[in-house]
Amino acid sequence: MVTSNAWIWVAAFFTLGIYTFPFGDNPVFRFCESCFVGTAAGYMVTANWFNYIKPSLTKLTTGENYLLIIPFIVGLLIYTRYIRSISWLSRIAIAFTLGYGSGFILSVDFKPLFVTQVIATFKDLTTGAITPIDNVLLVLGVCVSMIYFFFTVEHKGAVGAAARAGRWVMMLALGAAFGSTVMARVSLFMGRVQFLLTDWLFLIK
Amino acid sequence: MGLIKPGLIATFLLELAFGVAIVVLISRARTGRKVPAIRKVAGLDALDEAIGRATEMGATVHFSPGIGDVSNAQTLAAFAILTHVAKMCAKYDTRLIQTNRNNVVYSITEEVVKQAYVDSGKADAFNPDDVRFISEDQFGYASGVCGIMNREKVRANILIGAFWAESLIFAEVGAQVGSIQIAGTANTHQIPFFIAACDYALLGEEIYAASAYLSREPVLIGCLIAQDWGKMIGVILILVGAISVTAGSTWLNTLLNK
Amino acid sequence: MQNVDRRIIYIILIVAVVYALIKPMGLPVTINKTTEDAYAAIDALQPGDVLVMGMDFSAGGIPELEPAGKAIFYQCMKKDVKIVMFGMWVMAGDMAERLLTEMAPLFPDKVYGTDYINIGYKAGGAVLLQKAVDDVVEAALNIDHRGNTLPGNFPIFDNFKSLKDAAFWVCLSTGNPGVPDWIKVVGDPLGIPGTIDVVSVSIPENMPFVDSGQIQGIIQGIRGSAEYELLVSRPGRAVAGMDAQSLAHVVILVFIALGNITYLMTRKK
Amino acid sequence: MRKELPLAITFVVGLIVVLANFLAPQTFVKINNEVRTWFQLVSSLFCALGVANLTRIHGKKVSQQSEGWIFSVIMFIAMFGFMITALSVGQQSALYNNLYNNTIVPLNATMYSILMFYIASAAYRAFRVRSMEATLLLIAAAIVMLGKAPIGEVVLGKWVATWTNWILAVPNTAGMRGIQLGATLGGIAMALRVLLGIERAHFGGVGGE
Repeated sequence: MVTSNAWIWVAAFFTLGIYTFPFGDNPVFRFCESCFVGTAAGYMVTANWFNYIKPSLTKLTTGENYLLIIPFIVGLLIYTRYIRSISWLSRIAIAFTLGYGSGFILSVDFKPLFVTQVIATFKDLTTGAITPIDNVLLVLGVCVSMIYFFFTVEHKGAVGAAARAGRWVMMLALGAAFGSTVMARVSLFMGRVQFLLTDWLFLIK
Repeated sequence: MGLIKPGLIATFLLELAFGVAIVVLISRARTGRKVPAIRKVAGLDALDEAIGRATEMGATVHFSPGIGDVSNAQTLAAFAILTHVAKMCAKYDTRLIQTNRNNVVYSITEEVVKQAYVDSGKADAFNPDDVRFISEDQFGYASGVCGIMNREKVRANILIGAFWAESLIFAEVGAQVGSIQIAGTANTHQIPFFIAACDYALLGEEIYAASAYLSREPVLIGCLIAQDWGKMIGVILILVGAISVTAGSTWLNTLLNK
Repeated sequence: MQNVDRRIIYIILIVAVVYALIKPMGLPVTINKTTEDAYAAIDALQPGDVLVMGMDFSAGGIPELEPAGKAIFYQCMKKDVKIVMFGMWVMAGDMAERLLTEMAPLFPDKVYGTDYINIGYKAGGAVLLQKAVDDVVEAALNIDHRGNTLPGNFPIFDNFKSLKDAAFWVCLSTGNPGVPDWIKVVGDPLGIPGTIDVVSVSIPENMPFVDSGQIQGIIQGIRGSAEYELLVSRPGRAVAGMDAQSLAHVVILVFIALGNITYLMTRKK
Repeated sequence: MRKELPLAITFVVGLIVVLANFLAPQTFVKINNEVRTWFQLVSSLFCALGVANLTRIHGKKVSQQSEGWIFSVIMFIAMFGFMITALSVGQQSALYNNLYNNTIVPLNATMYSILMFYIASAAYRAFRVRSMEATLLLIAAAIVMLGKAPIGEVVLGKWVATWTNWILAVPNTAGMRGIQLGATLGGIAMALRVLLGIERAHFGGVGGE
């Protein structure tokens, strides 16, 4: 029993085609790779068109917001990069997005990602979540990890010892990250196998 | 202080102080006044070694700046390292393939590599077809790079910048084709894979230090010193805050939340 | 054994996963406190409250995130909590539509635009969130994923003008933009509680936010999804996959152990 | 003009955002709201750059019939095929949904899922008790793997889950927070450099002057 839905066969072909790659490069993979690059580029355009550009264009042409003409011009300037004589104009589009992007980072990153994280490390050193020394370990762990990243101080003596301890703490953290990622990657594969077995081959329900 | 939103006053002042420190330190570094030396990051020598080996084998060097855009600090650090790599490749007449995921980044790397060849007196050796845009889609890019590593005899694989899940795909495929690999990213969740699968891994901020070290650019050096100061203040705040809380006082929490 | 051909590892892994999916063993799944916290926070919502679901993932995140997304949808509909879905990722609208296609028919009395709505993807990353904090309909450019004009005649917008009117937020995330943006723009400044459902790879980096209380628990990847399915008493694809997970983990651990044993033995020689 | 205008635009736009977010008086909030809408539109207008670049690169390959040009032709068929179909039938049609769900979804998800193979072979190759650091990496990874998969608790008992939670809550939180605090400063420093025009690498050419 297999599905008679041609679309599912297409999806199954692409799935199996990509899976040939870990066993060696081959023309089937290369075919899938080309289809992937092509459809992804096409999707980028259509998704933006339907969800953003078209509705904005409507607002502009119906006169709801005439000011939108400015971002339309600025955004389209990016394409001047293909015309050598005026390619510098594309910098205006980049400058605008970068200005907004960097202003945004300066406005919203510092409090939650630095100040709040520092405050969250103000722990009562006499207790802990699981063992009684957890808070001491956490506070010292954060400090030594940061000390490892001192680049203008030589890693000698006390700083050197702290930096080495920092590397150990980070290795534990990175090991934990590796270990918990295994589950993520197996899930991805399972998702595809579940598709093949359920939707294509009807082997499981 | 009615001028600043309540709850953001301490944040604003700390950030402002950090900003002023950056500007002052950069201008000091620019005018050639004495600034602290930057310690060398392990793995930088390996860059020369890897390119050297690819040269001996008559093979190709691959460089990826990750998949971040130009507003990502890591991408800009990658540009500085790419300059160094491209100059080395130009010097030894080694083929360099540079791949990109972001369109704006692509237009810049093209200029960076070209300029490096010009600066090395090898303008003729620059091949524009070897600086490549692959795909805007994360995994579309990954599949394209996998293909290149298999088909173009890549034996030195340099991955520095902002990487996400594609990190391990590149690093593992690189290892399978027998490349020497040097990789670095500040994206914490991807560092373990570079450590596991590459010969040398730069941890987190080490990529900024590496770019400052290699380029000797006053802007990068001044910034790095300011960041060091910021971290020192962070460590001091944490220690003072933790001791206060243990003693039963939350004055620093209140102050920083003002 | 120091250098087994990698393709042998691949084949054994494939066999293990496929076998466990076809013939599950039914190993028990215990429920983590962080998942319970997330469940309890959503369970405390009142009928009529609005929960905002950030669909910030792409197709690759489906196996890990979708089961929990479905379970949360199920929990909310049972409790008469309304759901507004949108996202900063290009695939957001399509991901939400996938979820609705399967879940909506289970609740024939719940109506699109009254009890739930799919606003879809809008560009701008974190900026989109900031706009939605001021005015959701404007941030949506007056159009939903299905092409309807907003607010139109949809009653869901009667008491939900901006993200400030949300009672809770959930970010389903595979990466960036994602969790930090929700915390920076919605959670912290507005003081609206929220939780996150993240792919396993993002768990460690998000633990500091759980520790600091910036999020209410965390649904940890597919394991968290499986636990959430059990909490709403509706085991689905995530629970079904846990055995395959177990076998795959064992295979990898066995290879790591073999590698180390042979390494130590050759070193002794 | 070619240099100053972009730098001035970056500075003014960035400053508006910063002032709107930090200042208590609401003067800049309204301007910021408008600029925000523009930002979204400008960035979504960049979407066709991919198509333009691919057309340029692969067009050259096809016209020169260089190695693998036939795959470039396939790329073109896929790209324009998807675009034309989607734009003509709209996002709500069954055809669009089928096309999307059975091409992009499986390709994206499958390429992503290849990582299961790579994470296994990387773990096998790299996790050896070579040094103190490598051993710590291995121990943390092994415990977390056992703690995550249900079989760990079944075979080894409750302690695996407890220690997994401990590793995630204590050393992991410490290490990740340490890296993150530094990285945030790096990001802020970068943003400031861009805003003030000290950093110009994004306009081509590395570094400052």
